[in-house]
Amino acid sequence: MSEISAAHDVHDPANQPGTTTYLIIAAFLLVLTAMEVTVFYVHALRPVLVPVLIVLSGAKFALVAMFYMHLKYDGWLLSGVFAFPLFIATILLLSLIGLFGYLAHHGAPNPELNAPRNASLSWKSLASTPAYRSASPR
Amino acid sequence: MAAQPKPLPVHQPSYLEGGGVLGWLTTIDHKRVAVMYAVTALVFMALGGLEAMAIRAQLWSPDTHVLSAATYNAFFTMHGTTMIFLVVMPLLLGFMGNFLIPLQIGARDVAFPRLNALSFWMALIAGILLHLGWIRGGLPDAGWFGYANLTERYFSPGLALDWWVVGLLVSGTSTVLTGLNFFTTIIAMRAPGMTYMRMPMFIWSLLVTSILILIAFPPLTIGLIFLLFDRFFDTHFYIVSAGATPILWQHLFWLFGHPEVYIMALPAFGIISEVVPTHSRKPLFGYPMMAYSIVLIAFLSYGVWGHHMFATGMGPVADSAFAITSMLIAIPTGVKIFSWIGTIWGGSLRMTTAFYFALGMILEFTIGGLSGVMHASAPVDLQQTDSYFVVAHFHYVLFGGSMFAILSGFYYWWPKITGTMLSEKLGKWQFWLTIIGFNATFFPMHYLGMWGMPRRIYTYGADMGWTHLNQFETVGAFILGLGFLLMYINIFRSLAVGEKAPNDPWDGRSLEWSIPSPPPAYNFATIPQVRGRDAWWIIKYGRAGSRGVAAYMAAQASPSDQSFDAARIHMPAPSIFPLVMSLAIGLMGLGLIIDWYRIIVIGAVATILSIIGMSFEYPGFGEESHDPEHAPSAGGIDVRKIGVWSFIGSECVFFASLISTFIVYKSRSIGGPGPEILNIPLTSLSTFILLMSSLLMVLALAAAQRGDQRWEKIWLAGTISFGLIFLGGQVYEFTSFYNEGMGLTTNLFSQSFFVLVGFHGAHVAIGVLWLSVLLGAAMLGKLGKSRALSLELAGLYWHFVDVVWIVIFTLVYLMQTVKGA
Amino acid sequence: MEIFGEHPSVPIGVAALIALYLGASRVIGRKPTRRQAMWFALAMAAILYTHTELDELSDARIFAIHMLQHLVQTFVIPPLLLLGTPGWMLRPIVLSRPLKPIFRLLTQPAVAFLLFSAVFVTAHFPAIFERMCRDENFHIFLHLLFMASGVLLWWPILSPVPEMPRLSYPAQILYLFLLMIPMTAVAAPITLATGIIYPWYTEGAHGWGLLPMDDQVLGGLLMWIGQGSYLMIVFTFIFYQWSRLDDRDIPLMPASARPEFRVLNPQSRANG
Amino acid sequence: MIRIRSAARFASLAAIALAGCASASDKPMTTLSPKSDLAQWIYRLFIQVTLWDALIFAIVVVAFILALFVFSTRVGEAGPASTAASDLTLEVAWTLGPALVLLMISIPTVRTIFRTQGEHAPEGALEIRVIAHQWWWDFQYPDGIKTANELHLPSGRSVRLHLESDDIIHSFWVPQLGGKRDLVPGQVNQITLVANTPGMYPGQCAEFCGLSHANMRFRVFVDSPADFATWQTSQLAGPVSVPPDRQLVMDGARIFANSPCTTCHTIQGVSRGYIGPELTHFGSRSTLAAGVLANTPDNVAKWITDPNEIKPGANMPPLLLAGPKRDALVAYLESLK
Repeated sequence: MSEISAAHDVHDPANQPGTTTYLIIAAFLLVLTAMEVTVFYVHALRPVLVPVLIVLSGAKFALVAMFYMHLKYDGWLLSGVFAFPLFIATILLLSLIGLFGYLAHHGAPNPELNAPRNASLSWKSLASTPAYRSASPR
Repeated sequence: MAAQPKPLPVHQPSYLEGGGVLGWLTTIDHKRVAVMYAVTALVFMALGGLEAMAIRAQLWSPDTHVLSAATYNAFFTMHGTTMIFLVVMPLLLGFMGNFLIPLQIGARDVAFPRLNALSFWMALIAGILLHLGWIRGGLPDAGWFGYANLTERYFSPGLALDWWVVGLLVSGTSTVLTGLNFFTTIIAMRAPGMTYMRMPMFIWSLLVTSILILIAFPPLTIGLIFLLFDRFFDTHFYIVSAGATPILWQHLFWLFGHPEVYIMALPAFGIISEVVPTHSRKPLFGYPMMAYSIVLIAFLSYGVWGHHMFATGMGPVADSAFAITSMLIAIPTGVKIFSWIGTIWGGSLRMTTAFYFALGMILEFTIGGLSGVMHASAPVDLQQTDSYFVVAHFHYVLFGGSMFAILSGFYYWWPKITGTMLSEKLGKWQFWLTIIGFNATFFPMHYLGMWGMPRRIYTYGADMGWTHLNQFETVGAFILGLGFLLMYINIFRSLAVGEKAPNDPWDGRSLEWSIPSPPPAYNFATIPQVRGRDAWWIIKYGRAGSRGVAAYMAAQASPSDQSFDAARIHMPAPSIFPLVMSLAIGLMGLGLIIDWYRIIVIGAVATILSIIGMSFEYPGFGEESHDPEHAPSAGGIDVRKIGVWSFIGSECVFFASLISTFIVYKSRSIGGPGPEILNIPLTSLSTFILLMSSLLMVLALAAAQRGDQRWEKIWLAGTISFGLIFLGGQVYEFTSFYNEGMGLTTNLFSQSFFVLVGFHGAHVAIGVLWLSVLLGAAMLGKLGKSRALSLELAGLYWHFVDVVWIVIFTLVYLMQTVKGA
Repeated sequence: MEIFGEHPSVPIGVAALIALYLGASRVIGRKPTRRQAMWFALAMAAILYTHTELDELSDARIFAIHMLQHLVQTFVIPPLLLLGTPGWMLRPIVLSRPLKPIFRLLTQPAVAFLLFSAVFVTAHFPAIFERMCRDENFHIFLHLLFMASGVLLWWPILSPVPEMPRLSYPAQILYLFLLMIPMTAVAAPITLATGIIYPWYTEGAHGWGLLPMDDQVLGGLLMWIGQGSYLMIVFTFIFYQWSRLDDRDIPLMPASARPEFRVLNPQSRANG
Repeated sequence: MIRIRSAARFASLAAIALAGCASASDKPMTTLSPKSDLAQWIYRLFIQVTLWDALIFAIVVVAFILALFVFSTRVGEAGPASTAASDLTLEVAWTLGPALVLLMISIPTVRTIFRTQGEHAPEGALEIRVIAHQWWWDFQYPDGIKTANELHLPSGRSVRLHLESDDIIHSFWVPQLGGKRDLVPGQVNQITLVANTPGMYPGQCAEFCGLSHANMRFRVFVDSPADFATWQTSQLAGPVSVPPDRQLVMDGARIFANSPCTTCHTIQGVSRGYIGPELTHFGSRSTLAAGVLANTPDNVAKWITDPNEIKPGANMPPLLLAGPKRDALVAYLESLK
């Protein structure tokens, strides 16, 4: 590419971390994993299980992505290529959990109105009805 | 103003010449691939159009019997599926995108030409699979969005939906590959000087569209995979009695479906943004805002999928949120329409057919956009959704918007593509027939919708007062059909007796008009230098510092010229493997559907063999060069790295869909074993193993970059064996679950667990295979320092799989006690 | 005066800031430009307003207003401060020997981003938020923390000191874009929660006659859609700047490099 | 030429619009003639949005026509009058303008959303279960009344419909009484409304639900409170006993009792099938086969002879009965008032 776009980001392989960095990161990863498992087994920590696990695994995630996947050294373009989908993925996860959470609370059958449902089994028993099968377009 | 310069004589072979049939079957030239996309799409368009006309004939009056109920249902399903997946997208992306991206950004080809050919052949195979129902099992008949649980085997027995599921999976994969290819190409292969803010608007739209594709298709893939599992392997992802809910499909589908609308609309906006300035002899008005609005539309399109589901009872909060985000999209869309009008304003207009269609698009799309605002208002939408009002709305968007833009672009670029001119007279006839037929067909549908006519009904009551407008529409549809007939006639006329097209018939503004029509196989003799927006216009008419058309033409001159040395241009060699591989994939799908397992095996073997074959076709192992002088890269980053990263980005959404499903379904699971069955000590060990394999991977890479081949091999072997240990652990885990009574189909927990963790395991397995090939290459001494990049790419994938496991280990294993939704 | 009613610390703090600003200008002997002065005045006004009028409403248990307050503290005041403070005023401090490495580290985009996210996410955890509602001093401390981490957050976008530079325009967009992740992570659970998260809002009279549950949803939506729309407007500005920078006519190659690149018609008007 | 065309389009548009408003009576499923509070709210919102839309469309069309025919030349006549590539004021204006319009739309939208989706049933509401099947409707009242494909509502009283599905997703839509709501298996959705004008309002399933989606219709009768009470009493009364003097009906009753019909259909005191619609008061209904046919003896005969002819894919098998026996069965069914 020309000087113009090359000036944006200079990718220099020599800029990449060395073996020492990799080993340090690995040590961090192991410690973090050990902490995660510990948190899981320590009963007293149950109430804060979710935030602690999210922080710990988020840290692991970031370490691997930044150092092992070289995002820290490769400039913003690749970070963007990774981060945008990651953002959408997070939104998707949160929204789906939220939306189905609402369903679980509000969409469930109302027990007060739960008169014996006369046809609750019908479609199962119908499975063997020849009329049904032939009714479906081939 | 300078007079339009005379095109210099050029005697270069056109890309259309030479090679024979085999040349076309094995081509990886983006222009030939584009032409093949166009031919396929035009055939499918005729088919989809005839289906639409049959539908309109059936709706002529309340008791018409042109089609049976079953055929009617199949026809509207196939009409939708065909027009979206086999016509509009292939025409916008496969045809126009493929043809024009390299030409407009000044490149010789797309970033991954073989992948491009593979995309096309897979798209073709998908189209064929979708239509095999004609021969056996019946056409798909559950609507183009195939709402669960109607699509379950119980409610839709037979093969019809099997064709649909497999066809869409293949088609989706092909589209994702296209998106990845376009994204990388636009990011990395622009001519020197073409900064982002100098790209033609069509390129902007395709850049954003390819991002949309990469992120939007995974949820559809996941939804289809669940459906496939339900239909073939007796799981219950959408079966209510197991605690599942069919609403999951709707979320996954519309998470794809709404961005999909913009995948079909944004390139259309791009085309109009090319046609209008050229025909007004003015720069595009408000370029930055036009580019920005594309970005904004794409971004917002991920937050609006719920407006397709207002009737499903998501609750007032979600309804309001989706309503507001949906309305927000109208703002950038409005900016586009006003900017086009601003471009025309004060212009010097050339009234060609292409411009006619562009003008038609602006008006018709405005109508579609405004009725879209009505749907964004959730309560209003409740009266309009699933009625003919919606049919009117999306035809104004997809026909009045996308199709008109396609026709406009078609008339605009045809001379460049074929080197012959289309008849303007026939073109104008086509325009008037189309616009009259279109409005006659679809405008009354607004009224039918308001009068309560639901969609997708093959017959209606005589006492509803719908008859007259339906008859009016049917007449309109046949006028529309006539318009398209004229287009086919025009095409054949042009190819047979059309006059020869000059290089720059419309006094164009972007680089494709600077080269011969049709272009030579290598596009540009020398890669052009770009000095500003509207690169070719500046070359022709100047901007301070421009070098002028004569010098430019000299640089692009014919082979006799001194500066041109054809031997210096290396185009990648043709390959038969994309075709073979697509056939093999099609064979696997076919075998699955017609229950003939031998074919699956043959297909699988052929697929693997063609992957291996393809990788050995590269000039050097893992390398693909276009032009030694112009190594494609962006800011020093190799195209392949960008390709792998964009694939990883797409995979993020893939796994997020799986994980969301797992979390949602974990708490809805009925009976059977639950999360407490998970074995934390074992998986902690697995996590340890996988993390360490990542360490070994980076060590191998570091060794390769140092040129230390010995340690490179050792670390690589270590990585592979750790990967194998991890897989072994997973096999052990799965087996012990099975022995404890938790099979794939036991309950919602088990099936979403097995599918999620199983897909991760499959990724690990693919990684192990990939690394093994690299290890083999290293053993042969072919993976030296200069090819460390091959190792880096595999490493990126490997680390990504590791990162996914970090998330799975936390969310699935360690948060087992936490209740999800 | 009502302004001095509950929190005398706020007007005192604002007055001190203004004195500092004027004093620094006098000591250094340069005057901020009129535009900078205006931004700074706006920042001071915003601080005053959020901590008097809005504070009262938020003390009246209106959750939505409380969230609005947080948004102003993190998204409005810090950018105004950065715009209003000239580089020469900050340089003696941030480039002074002992402080320079610290500031350099803190204004690294990744560090600033993570620090801010950590502060913002942590502050909205029920336990901490509850304490904030009940303990006035802690409340003030957190608000100061919001503004301080907010300044760090916006530094890579609006840095007045070239030695600790701004990000490139596309990177700025990406940076702010990523900001939506922690913001959503806070706003989404609040909006979508099926019960009251912060008990303080159910104890005692609730302002404006809102139901606590509706208030919570409103606050969550305000945060979710509000910050989203705000950031989108910011994106617009950045994008516009980028587009102007990116299409400047820059000479590509020296004319001597390749003879055919000779400038043929230097008089011709820019037309693109 | 385009100018003429747009003028023509507006004329035809206006004509169609007039036609649409003029004839609510011969368009029984129109959404433009709301007959409940719910439909009224939606209608008002719709009109609001439509007017804003019309305003914007008018602006676009005027600008378009001006740009095309007044403020531009044709190529060859002269060069472009301007080569302006941007105008910040204009661009801000056409961003903020629509934004304001959308704000105007979004406020009533959100208000209507919350107003129409109350979490609890209003005081004294009549709560009715609506269960959708492929392809018919089952309505169950709290006092034990069960009907199929014909829903009776009292006017002026709050009604809350609890929507369920027995097989796949359907959608409940009575255009004059309000918007759609899906019936999703495994989930219960609600519609709350007060119907205010007695009359008959046709409805139809609006979500594609398989082969006979088009034939899944129903009718809602909004009765005055007195009429509703009468209807309630007659439905609660149990089946009309067969008059001994009508031999044909007696024969029909015997044929029914011995036929396979009983495995699927309930007639109180006779059979207890549960797969098909309840037939206890079949004769009192105005339609059969989910609103597809008028309830006349001829149509009933046609229906039981070959249901699949009328409703493709229907679960009901054809009944192979000779003429006189069939007539007797029809007479019996029609007698079940």
